[in-house]
Amino acid sequence: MSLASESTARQGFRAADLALVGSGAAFLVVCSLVAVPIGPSGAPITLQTFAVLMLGAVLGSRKGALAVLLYLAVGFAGLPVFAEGTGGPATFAKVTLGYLLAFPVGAWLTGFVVERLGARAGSRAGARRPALRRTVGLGAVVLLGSVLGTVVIYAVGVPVLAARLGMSLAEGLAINMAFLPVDLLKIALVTMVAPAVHRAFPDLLNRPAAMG
Amino acid sequence: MIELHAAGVSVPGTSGDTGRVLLDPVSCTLAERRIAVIGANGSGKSTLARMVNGLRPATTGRVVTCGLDVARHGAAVRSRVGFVFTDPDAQLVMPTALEDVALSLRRTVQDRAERDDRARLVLARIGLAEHAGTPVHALSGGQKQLLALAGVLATGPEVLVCDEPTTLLDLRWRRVVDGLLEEVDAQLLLVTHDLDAARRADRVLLVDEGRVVADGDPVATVERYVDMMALR
Amino acid sequence: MIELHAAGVSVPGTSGDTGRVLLDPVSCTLAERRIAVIGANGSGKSTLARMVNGLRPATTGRVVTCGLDVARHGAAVRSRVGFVFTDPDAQLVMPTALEDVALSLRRTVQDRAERDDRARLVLARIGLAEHAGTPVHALSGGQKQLLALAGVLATGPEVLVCDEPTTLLDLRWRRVVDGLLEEVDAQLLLVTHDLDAARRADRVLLVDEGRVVADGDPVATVERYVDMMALR
Amino acid sequence: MSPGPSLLGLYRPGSTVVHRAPLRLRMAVLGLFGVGVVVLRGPGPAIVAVLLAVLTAAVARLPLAATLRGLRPVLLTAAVVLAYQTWQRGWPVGVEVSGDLVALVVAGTVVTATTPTDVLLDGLSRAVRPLHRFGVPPEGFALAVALMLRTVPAIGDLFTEVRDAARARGLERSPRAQLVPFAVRAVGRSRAVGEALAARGIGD
Ligand SMILES: Nc1ncnc2c1ncn2[C@@H]1O[C@H](COP(=O)(O)OP(=O)(O)OP(=O)(O)O)[C@@H](O)[C@H]1O
Ligand SMILES: Nc1ncnc2c1ncn2[C@@H]1O[C@H](COP(=O)(O)OP(=O)(O)OP(=O)(O)O)[C@@H](O)[C@H]1O
Ligand SMILES: O=C(O)CCCC[C@@H]1SC[C@@H]2NC(=O)N[C@@H]21
Ligand SMILES: [Mg+2]
Ligand SMILES: [Mg+2]
Repeated sequence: MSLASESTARQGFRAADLALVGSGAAFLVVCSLVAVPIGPSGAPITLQTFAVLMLGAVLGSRKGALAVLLYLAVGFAGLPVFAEGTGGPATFAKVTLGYLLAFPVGAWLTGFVVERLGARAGSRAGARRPALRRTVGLGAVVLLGSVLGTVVIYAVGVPVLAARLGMSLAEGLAINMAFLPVDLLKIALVTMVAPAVHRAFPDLLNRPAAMG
Repeated sequence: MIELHAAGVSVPGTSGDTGRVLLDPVSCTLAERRIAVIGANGSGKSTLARMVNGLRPATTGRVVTCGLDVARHGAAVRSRVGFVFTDPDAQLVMPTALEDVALSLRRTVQDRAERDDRARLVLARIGLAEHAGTPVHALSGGQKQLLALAGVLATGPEVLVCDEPTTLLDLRWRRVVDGLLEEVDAQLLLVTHDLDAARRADRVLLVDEGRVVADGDPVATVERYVDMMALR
Repeated sequence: MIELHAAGVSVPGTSGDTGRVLLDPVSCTLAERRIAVIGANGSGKSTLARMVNGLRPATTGRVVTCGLDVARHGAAVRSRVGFVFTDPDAQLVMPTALEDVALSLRRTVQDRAERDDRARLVLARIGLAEHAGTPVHALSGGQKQLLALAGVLATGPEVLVCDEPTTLLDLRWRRVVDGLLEEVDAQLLLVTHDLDAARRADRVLLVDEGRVVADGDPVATVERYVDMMALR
Repeated sequence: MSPGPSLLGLYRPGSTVVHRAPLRLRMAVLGLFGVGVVVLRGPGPAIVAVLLAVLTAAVARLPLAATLRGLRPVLLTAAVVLAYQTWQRGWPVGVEVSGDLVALVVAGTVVTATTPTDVLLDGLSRAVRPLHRFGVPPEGFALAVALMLRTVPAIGDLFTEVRDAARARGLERSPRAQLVPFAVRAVGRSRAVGEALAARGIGD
């Protein structure tokens, strides 16, 4: 294929990336609307991490992180897209600031793991394997990626939470424990859904990097 | 003006299978004002239509639209070729009707206020003036398709490709959209299952199983299609 | 058998506005084998169809389908009523064609290998045998619609509600689907803009602005609809 | 799900001194205030900070009821933290921590409420323009924001549709039968949007 036609294709991808990133951010917004306050620590249970991990696992590291950054940008700019209808510069004062700032990193890491290990699980070793086995392989990779993504979100979120509440790290961790069951459930859902999406769109991650 | 020089599309085989030809190489020069493309489901009509503006790049041969090689000048071609999809929902990308039309005008009209005024005019022309500020999401299917068409026409395209633009609409909206397409001041390539609309074209291409199997006089080609389908 | 007892649907007003009636209460017993529902866009056809299996619960009155009160036994009703949506994308649940059909068979066929074989048969009957492993989104619009229908028929429903199931189909597949619907061993409630199909039904309901304005003889009711639309 | 007023932003129009101050100044003061609150320890500064923040809010004429409603979760948190810390570490710590929390949020709310969202977004748009060099298309940010706003209600619709379809097939409560098609369709829709953008010559 000629160079020229490749450049056409790449320009097509720019618009495609833009659409995926914009829609991804919208998905995260919708998932933020679902918030259940638990205890008054100021950090509710939300579907945000589900969205963040999904974006990484489905869109890959770069687009996944960009979608989350877009979400943060409109949130800090004043649209009430964060948990419990908050937004704007006031967000910098939220006790959950650490979680929020870690979201793009979590999406990136999840996507990175899926990209690096998923290609192998999904195609090379699995080329001759039945679809189901291939999915199981990719499922394991998505599981690993989303566990790591969650750990990163905790790693930043918990210390900031503790600091904001004037507590020790141990106390912060204790508060965070309340999220663990739900967050594990979210990881399980991502593990179930993301591989199916890749089966439906086998070229989602294999596409050459665009916009660059 | 659309020129196809042995242009075809195939998808490479993934692990295991050998790939597929979606559209056999076809050569022709489409210069008529209204051209219809008909054919069975899955025959390759949409593939052909998308090849014209490079949305689906030809994998063999060459496509020249408005005098430009699509493979080399994709962006320039797309700025001269309007494309209307079957489902208007995905095609409307801005939150409100006015913004969506204004987005199309961005290239040609620099000044923001003037752009909004022009967009308002366009909306008025298609009878959606009062919906300027309406969220796109709240419009009906027919209104969305009109708006999609308006957004495309606002750019003054030389060629307009429509992939079954009225399939999802009811009688009334179908008439409205058909009427608008009738008047349009651009070369029209219309993919359609509506055989009456096809008969009104100047030239009809019949696609079957990835091949252009007939090309020419509307009435005769449509008849051939009907006969062909009756035999299956 | 579908019984409507003064069943209607309205949406409550949000802060400010007063709400809307989407479907005025209607009473009738639909026992004919083939019933068509026609009417303009936004008239309330889909609302009526969805009420039958409780997807859109009646807000007044009662709906009894297959002898079961829909409000009380929604899940049981839905397992006996097949529903085909206009937009096949909405209804195709699994990533590939074969998996989607197999999902429908899960209730009736326990063994996995047998299920896959049966699903392959279903695909063959609608001409999609070679697309068993194709990602659903890569199928053409018409192919998707066929697949959606096949998935529903595979469950062996007692009542089949189809909300404009042939909009994306070409002549031949429209005939195939019409044939499938003709043969199907279930009561059929068909929402359609295809007036020929409506004329072939045993009974036609005409919906306009949220009201069932005519109900009875197919040819007469269709004619009334055509006259009504011509005046607008 | 409707786009609803909830996405209209938290801006409260007005023409007070605070509203008229340049955005940069407001942001700078907010930043300094934040640093001050964190650096100055003890209950005294915390109380002063709260008073300062509330005073600014009053000068900016923020509507009391609406503002309190928005602050309710934070105030609740502050109250619990006050109680917990007083019990664990004594009242000075309790007052300091909860006071800092409230002061920062109120100050932030003042800036949020006095700055129209589109001004902030325009500012951001300009700020990311130099990223052009790294392949982020000019105007890409503004477009992505618009696309996001357009997609929020569409996602709600998509979810309803998918849930209905799953229920119509008798899959009443299967998360798999609801989430998988939802995700697949969301990606499919994004692709269609991407194609439409390309066809309209946007992003080229
Ligand atoms: N990426 C792909 N991989 C494999 N097959 C594909 C791919 N994209 C399209 N096809 C197949 O190519 C054929 C032509 O598709 P196309 O969309 O052009 O049909 P169409 O004539 O527009 O049909 P319809 O009237 O149903 O819209 C179909 O059989 C479709 O399944
Ligand atoms: N949740 C809702 N709130 C308010 N209005 C609604 C809601 N759902 C549907 N409607 C309105 O109810 C009316 C009837 O809708 P319905 O989908 O039943 O029409 P239809 O006859 O099926 O139209 P079409 O031919 O376009 O499919 C429409 O005007 C629609 O806009
Ligand atoms: O204020 C925000 O918008 C962010 C809220 C963060 C909530 C965190 S994310 C990890 C953990 N899991 C949850 O369900 N909630 C918390
Ligand atoms: Mg097509
Ligand atoms: Mg309908």
